[in-house]
Amino acid sequence: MAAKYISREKLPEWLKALAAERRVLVPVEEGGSVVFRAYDPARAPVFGSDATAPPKGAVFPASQELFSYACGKEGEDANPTLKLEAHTEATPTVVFGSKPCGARGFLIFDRVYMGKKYPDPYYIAAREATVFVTMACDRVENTCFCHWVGSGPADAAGSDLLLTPVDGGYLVEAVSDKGAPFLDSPVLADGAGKTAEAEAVKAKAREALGEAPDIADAPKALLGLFDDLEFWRDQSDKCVSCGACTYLCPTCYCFSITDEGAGLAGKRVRSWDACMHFQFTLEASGHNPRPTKAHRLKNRVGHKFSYYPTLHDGLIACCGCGRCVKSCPVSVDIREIVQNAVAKAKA
Amino acid sequence: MRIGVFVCHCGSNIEGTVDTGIVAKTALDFPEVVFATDTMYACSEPGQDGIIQAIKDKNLTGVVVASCTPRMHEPTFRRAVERAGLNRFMFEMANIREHVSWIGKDREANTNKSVDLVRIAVEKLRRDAPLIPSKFSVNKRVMIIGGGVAGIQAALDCADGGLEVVLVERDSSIGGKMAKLDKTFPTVDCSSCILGPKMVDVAQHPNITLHAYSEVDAISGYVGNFQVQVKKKATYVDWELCTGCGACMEKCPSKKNPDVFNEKIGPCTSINIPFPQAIPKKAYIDATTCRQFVKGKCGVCAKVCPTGAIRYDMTDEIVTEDVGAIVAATGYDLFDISKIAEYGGGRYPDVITGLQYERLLSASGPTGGHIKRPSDGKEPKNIVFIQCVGSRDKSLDRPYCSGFCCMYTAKQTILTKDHIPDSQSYVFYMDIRAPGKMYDEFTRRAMEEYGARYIRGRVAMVYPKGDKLMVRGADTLAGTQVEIEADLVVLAAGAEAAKGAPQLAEKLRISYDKYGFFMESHPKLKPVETNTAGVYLAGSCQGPKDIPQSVGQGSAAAAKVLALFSKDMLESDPQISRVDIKRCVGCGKCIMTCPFKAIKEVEFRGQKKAEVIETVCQGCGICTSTCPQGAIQLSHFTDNQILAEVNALCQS
Amino acid sequence: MSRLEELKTRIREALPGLECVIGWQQGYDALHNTPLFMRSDADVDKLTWGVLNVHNPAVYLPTMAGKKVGVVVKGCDSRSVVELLQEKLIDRDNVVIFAAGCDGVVDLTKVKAKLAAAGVSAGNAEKVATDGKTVSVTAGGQTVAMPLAEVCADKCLRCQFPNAVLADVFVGDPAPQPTPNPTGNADLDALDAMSVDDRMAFWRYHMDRCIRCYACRNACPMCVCRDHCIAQSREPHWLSQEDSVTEKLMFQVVHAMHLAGRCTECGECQRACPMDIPVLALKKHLNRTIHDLFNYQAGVDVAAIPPLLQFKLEEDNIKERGW
Amino acid sequence: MTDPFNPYLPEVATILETVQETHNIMTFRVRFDDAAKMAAFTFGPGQVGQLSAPGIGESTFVINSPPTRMDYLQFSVMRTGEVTGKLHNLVAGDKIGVRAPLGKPFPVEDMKGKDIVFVGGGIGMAPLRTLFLYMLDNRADFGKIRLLYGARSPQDMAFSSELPEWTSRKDIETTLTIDRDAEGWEHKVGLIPNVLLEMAPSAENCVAITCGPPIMIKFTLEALKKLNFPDEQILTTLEKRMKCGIGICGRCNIGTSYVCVDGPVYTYAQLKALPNEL
Amino acid sequence: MPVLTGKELRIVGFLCNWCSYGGADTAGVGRFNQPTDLRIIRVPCSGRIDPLFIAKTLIGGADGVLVSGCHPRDCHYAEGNFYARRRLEVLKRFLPILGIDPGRFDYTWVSASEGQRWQKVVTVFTEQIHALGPAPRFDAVAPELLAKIAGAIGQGGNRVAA
Repeated sequence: MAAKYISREKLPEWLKALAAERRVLVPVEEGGSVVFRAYDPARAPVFGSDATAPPKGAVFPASQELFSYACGKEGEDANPTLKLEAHTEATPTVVFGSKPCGARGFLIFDRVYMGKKYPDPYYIAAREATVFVTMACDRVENTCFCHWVGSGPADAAGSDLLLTPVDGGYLVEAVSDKGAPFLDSPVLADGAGKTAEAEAVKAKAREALGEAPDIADAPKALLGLFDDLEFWRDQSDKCVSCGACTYLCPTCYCFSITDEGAGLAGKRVRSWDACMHFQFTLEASGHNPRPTKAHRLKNRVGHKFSYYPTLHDGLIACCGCGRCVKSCPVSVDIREIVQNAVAKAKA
Repeated sequence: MRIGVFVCHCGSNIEGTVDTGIVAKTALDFPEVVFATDTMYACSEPGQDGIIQAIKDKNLTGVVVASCTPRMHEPTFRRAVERAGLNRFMFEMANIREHVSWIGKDREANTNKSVDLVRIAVEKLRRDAPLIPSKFSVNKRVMIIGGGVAGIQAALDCADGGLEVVLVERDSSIGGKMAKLDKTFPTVDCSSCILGPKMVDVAQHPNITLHAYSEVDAISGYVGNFQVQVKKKATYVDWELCTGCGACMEKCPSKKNPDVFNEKIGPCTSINIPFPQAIPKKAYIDATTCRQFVKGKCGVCAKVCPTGAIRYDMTDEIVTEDVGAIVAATGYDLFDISKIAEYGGGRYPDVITGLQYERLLSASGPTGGHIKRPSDGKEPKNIVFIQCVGSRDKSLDRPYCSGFCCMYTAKQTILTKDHIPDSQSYVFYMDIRAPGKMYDEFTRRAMEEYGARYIRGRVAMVYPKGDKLMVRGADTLAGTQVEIEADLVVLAAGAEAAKGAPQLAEKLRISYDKYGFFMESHPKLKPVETNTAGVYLAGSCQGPKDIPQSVGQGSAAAAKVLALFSKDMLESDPQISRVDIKRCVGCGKCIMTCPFKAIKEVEFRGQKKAEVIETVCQGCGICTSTCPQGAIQLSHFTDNQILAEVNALCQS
Repeated sequence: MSRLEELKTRIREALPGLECVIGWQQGYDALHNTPLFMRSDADVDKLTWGVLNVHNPAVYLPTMAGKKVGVVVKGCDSRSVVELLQEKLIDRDNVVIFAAGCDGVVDLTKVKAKLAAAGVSAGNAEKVATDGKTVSVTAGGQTVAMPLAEVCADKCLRCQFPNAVLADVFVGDPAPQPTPNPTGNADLDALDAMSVDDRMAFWRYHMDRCIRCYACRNACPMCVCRDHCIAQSREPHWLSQEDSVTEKLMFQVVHAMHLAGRCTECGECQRACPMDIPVLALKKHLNRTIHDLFNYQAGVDVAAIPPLLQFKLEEDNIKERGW
Repeated sequence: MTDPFNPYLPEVATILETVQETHNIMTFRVRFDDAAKMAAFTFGPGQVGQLSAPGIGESTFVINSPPTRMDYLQFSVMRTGEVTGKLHNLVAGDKIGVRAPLGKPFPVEDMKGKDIVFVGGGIGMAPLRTLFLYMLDNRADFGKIRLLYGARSPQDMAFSSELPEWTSRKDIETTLTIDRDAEGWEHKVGLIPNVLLEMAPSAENCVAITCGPPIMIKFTLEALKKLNFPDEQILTTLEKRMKCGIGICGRCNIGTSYVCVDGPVYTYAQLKALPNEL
Repeated sequence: MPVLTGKELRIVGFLCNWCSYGGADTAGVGRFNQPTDLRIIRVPCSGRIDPLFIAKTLIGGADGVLVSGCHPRDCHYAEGNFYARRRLEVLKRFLPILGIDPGRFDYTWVSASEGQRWQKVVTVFTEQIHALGPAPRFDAVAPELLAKIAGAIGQGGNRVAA
């Protein structure tokens, strides 16, 4: 399908048109951070830099109701009753202006949440109801490493439309069947003339990333270091066991389930959980299979660069966005850990 | 859990302004409530039987009663649910009488509020766990602190009841204030004649250990198992050897020391036995006046002592007594009369306290029972008694009535007339408080038979004129000013809390009022108990009392101790704090803030943890609100329970 | 010898008797330093001292209880160590404090704003140079110079302790006492100036984007019970896992109240927040209250007892209302 | 509800009966309220279920009744934390949520024709019970069946009402043991691994299945090795903190193996191949 | 239906068992009329009252919270109210910075004998809460107010409007 073009000036018009039919989430600045919020013409979206928090919540909310429960009583003896009600329907949504890494994260989700045995109805509904209009990167930052994990500044994987910044506006390409109909919008102009410029922008950004190190051995290397607690101690020394890396990670999909409610009614809630927290694997008996931050960091890095790829055709459970590095209060650098592991295994 | 809710009418006390039927019906919608009913009198026998029956019929595992205050009937209902086979802590109350029906007449609002109170009771009950008291043994020894008449009575009653008694007395002899009195009202019988035999009984009783000239230094432990450190002050006389012969007193060259026993109106020697009937009759040396100590040489007493009992090198000694209960009977002290400058107490030697006057009247006193005024030893003829000196006076922060002054003043006027038939007593008074058996008759006798002139009014000032004291005051009945030329002025100094009482209260962990008198557990129903289990009160330490009242309290306290010790094992209240050892990080903040030292640090698998000493914990919950991670939880008032109550009120 | 070189020397000398010494090294780019755990001489070579040592290394001490460790501190960090000692959360015999005079550290949020204003992305930082007065950041080939006073952390503007309040090894000359700059309190002043309703809107606005990562808590050196925090427990169950502003704000209240009288205002909670939520203002406000009520400041006296763990029979500054 | 299957949504079930097994173990017999679902329900011995009390949350327990007896599903709950504490408060007639079956069952087909040794300790008897009863109900399919069940004391022995039958049946060999002798105890006294060594079952064509507290498992494995059981012929079940039970939420994995879907049944050989994170 | 709409506001009381709960009982025994808004949660001691309960109650939607304990020096547990006094005073001063009117929380001391004082405390506090009206809620801040704050904070990473 032919590429389209939209000028910067026209963009609000397109967004308004999209927002008339669906929830449109765009990156906006809030108190110094950039977060995805429902499009409001009064608030200018921020497309220039990657959002502080990725659009993960659009499909996988920080907390969501799995079902509501209502206890009741019936009959003379007040026999208890229990009613459960689940709603898996999702709001049609457009995530507009995420970087490719933010959209790519869902590829990692898909393998788990759309598995054959236990497909997750909440995720699937939301995933299907969401369209990703992604903004290719025209510049990269020190923390970017998407090229390590098989992605890149113009990676279309996980996206439906891809926008590439060109002079005066954006080239708009459909990169999925779901995205194609959106090109029909009357707001969009023909983009044939901008394709070459867009390709150049993409290439330049890719070039700025430089060469990626070879981490093909990472799965084996990390597994091999499983019992090397000194190695993991050294890697995790400075970690403070918070959840910033996981909650801001577009690929981290772990969650907790809790019942929240008072009295007779309430709901079962699924909420983001972080494998870096001590509480994540803490058992009722007090036993914790991952008692120290070394154990937990090992699992996090291992999961992303070893266990997950082993289970899922080599796909690395990381999109290289660098948020974990950038947002970490103590600058734990996952790239360094993976490289250290590979090097240590070689040695 | 299967919860039953019982909403009490309390006759019309609740039902009058609360629709208990609606409350019960609404309660049926609350979580885990499977049965709810209204009931006429929940606390009555049929009411309790109804609860028990419902527990059995409906298989209830928890009960909420909405009725009066839990401070009234919580124990009643707990016993009832226990009779039905439930743990007695699987019970909660909603106070819909004192807190609802009695404080407003809006039936709709009251009903609605009652529903809310039941709701939070249900939410709390849902998070209750059965609690089982633990048992601990009782050390059946009792310590009585204070050897006045109240303490003596308590000690003798306990000892006669078969208990081992440890009696601790601050002075070198027991007897207290009563030992200083000449006669007692209203019978005018000799004080030492009736007290003396009791003191001798104390000395001879095989069950009583007496620590005289001793003070309580520190107290730890809890009911049934207190450890009390008693400081035996150095007497410099080996009491094992001292026979009380008094040879040392005769020869002691330091003879001009103020005699404390005689209220400082006479001299005494540095080595001293305070009075002939003293128990124990042993000498002690006042090191602040003794020449051996002050000047470093003398040694006369050591030379004359026939048994060689003098020990100048003696030091204070701490002995630890393990006891199961403590009776505080520390008595009172007198108001400092020099604080009222107008009366001249402390300035004019012939202005004295009632107790000093007792010593002048006493045959064993400094004047051998002859009334001689301190200034010149003359026999006074005109004697003015002033009442309420340091009593019933807000300006002095002594608003209370000391109770016994009216009576002893009446007694003193009678005795004065007996001693000096041509004397005249004048009594300035505010009101006459004589509400005891034969008391009012007694004061009447003082006036009518002994001619004491009672003048209702306050004295404005006392000033010297020649060798007389002029007493100027008002006669409010006559509406005139009066001025009386007195030879002696006797001030009815009021009673104050004994010196050091607040400090002792803190050691005992009992409360005291703003004047320093110890607080009883309930002013009417628990007059000799305190809020600290195993600690009892007797006599004037709780508030001014006369002799019969003090003796009565001594016996009452003894009865309480005997009742406590009638069991071999005590049950501790299981509503105490418990540590979740998995969550405790050993920071010790709970240990710092516990007022009872009931939490200790222990080592668990190499880590510091807190541990609650079950029997010491009083269940205040300060630790629970101090612990940042909620690792120490007060049973029955856990965070989750209070949060559930909060949520029930906020979210519903 | 420079402060840094002398520090390195002294640390090398002490290292054999220590499990490790905690300091800083350069992180993933020129603008970001990162905590350093020195276990060998080669590690010591990496040590840095300067405006980019923003982290408070005291946070690691309680987790290393039982081991003898060294820690390099700025003045503000030392207060956390003192507070930890004060609360007996660490053992004096098990910690060796290395310190030097501090000239202030940057607030990276301010640096990023300066760079952004100059049209440069902090994400491309290449080089950082400083002369004690000015910080020059080179990013994307462009160099932006900024006065340290304009980009330093708020706490530095009000710094009372540029030199450690407690140190075993203090190298170099003490740093001069800076003049307090009132702009260091701009956050609190702004809140003070708002109406109560505006403040509610303020917290609603900011807490909305909280992701509940607990970086504020875990970066806090005084939050020693983070693994057992009531925010994540069910017994007791203070907070639900629902993503609501009230739950998220309630956690900030929990954090602040648990720090009342203990917080040394190191600012790590706010610095650690990946969502730039101004959570320090709450603690600053409490510290002001604690100071007004009890004339107390945390982390300056090892022998002091935190004010909420003690009391006076007659409080000097609490005036209760009459009814 | 539009979805045909929602793996998070429990079936509403009613508690038919509770049995207080020991001071801290309670057994629940439950049946789905939806009779059709109950009739259609199938599972293999060793599979687990998530029980939930509304408002409190879920916890994982093995279905310890056998698939051959479908009047009810039985779960035994040891009181350890908040959820289990709350479950212990439930009474007959109360509603609970059940998500089952989850996880993989014992490889029953592979065991047919072989001798079987069960070694259970304490609450660890629950996972064995389902397979044990299944085998009794299909007695002809298996060789010699031996059960060694131990607990700290007679009071700590769950399923006590069934023990007389188990010990008296002639077609099986049941040995009961307690750690320290107690009054009235007529069976063995001694630690499970020691009693197992005494029993000395032959490893030849024999599968050993063990479950119990970690320390017991450790020494039982050692004993089985002494008795020359190959790793492949030793089975055990693992317990991990689980939330979703369907391999997503991320906390029960040991490296690449998710206990909730790949377990809880593992052979000793499989366990040895996993990273060391129990 | 915890409160009567339009008539009552949500006021939660935390009272120590020994003094103030008894004082409230005494007020009841004396038939001292009081407004009906207050719901009392009984705790053993004012020292048991974690200030966070109060914060939780107010953030959770209560319109007012009243705490009462034994008079200083009268604590049944000797020291509980001394700790409480410090913690509650700190909280009282903390609430306004959160956006909660400090008038929505008060603490006082009422002894078991002070029925009349209790009546007065309840009456005055209830009037005070009614004067303040229903409490605004964090999860229902008016969009205009939010927009105003957002505008004041502005863009460019200023964390606080300055």
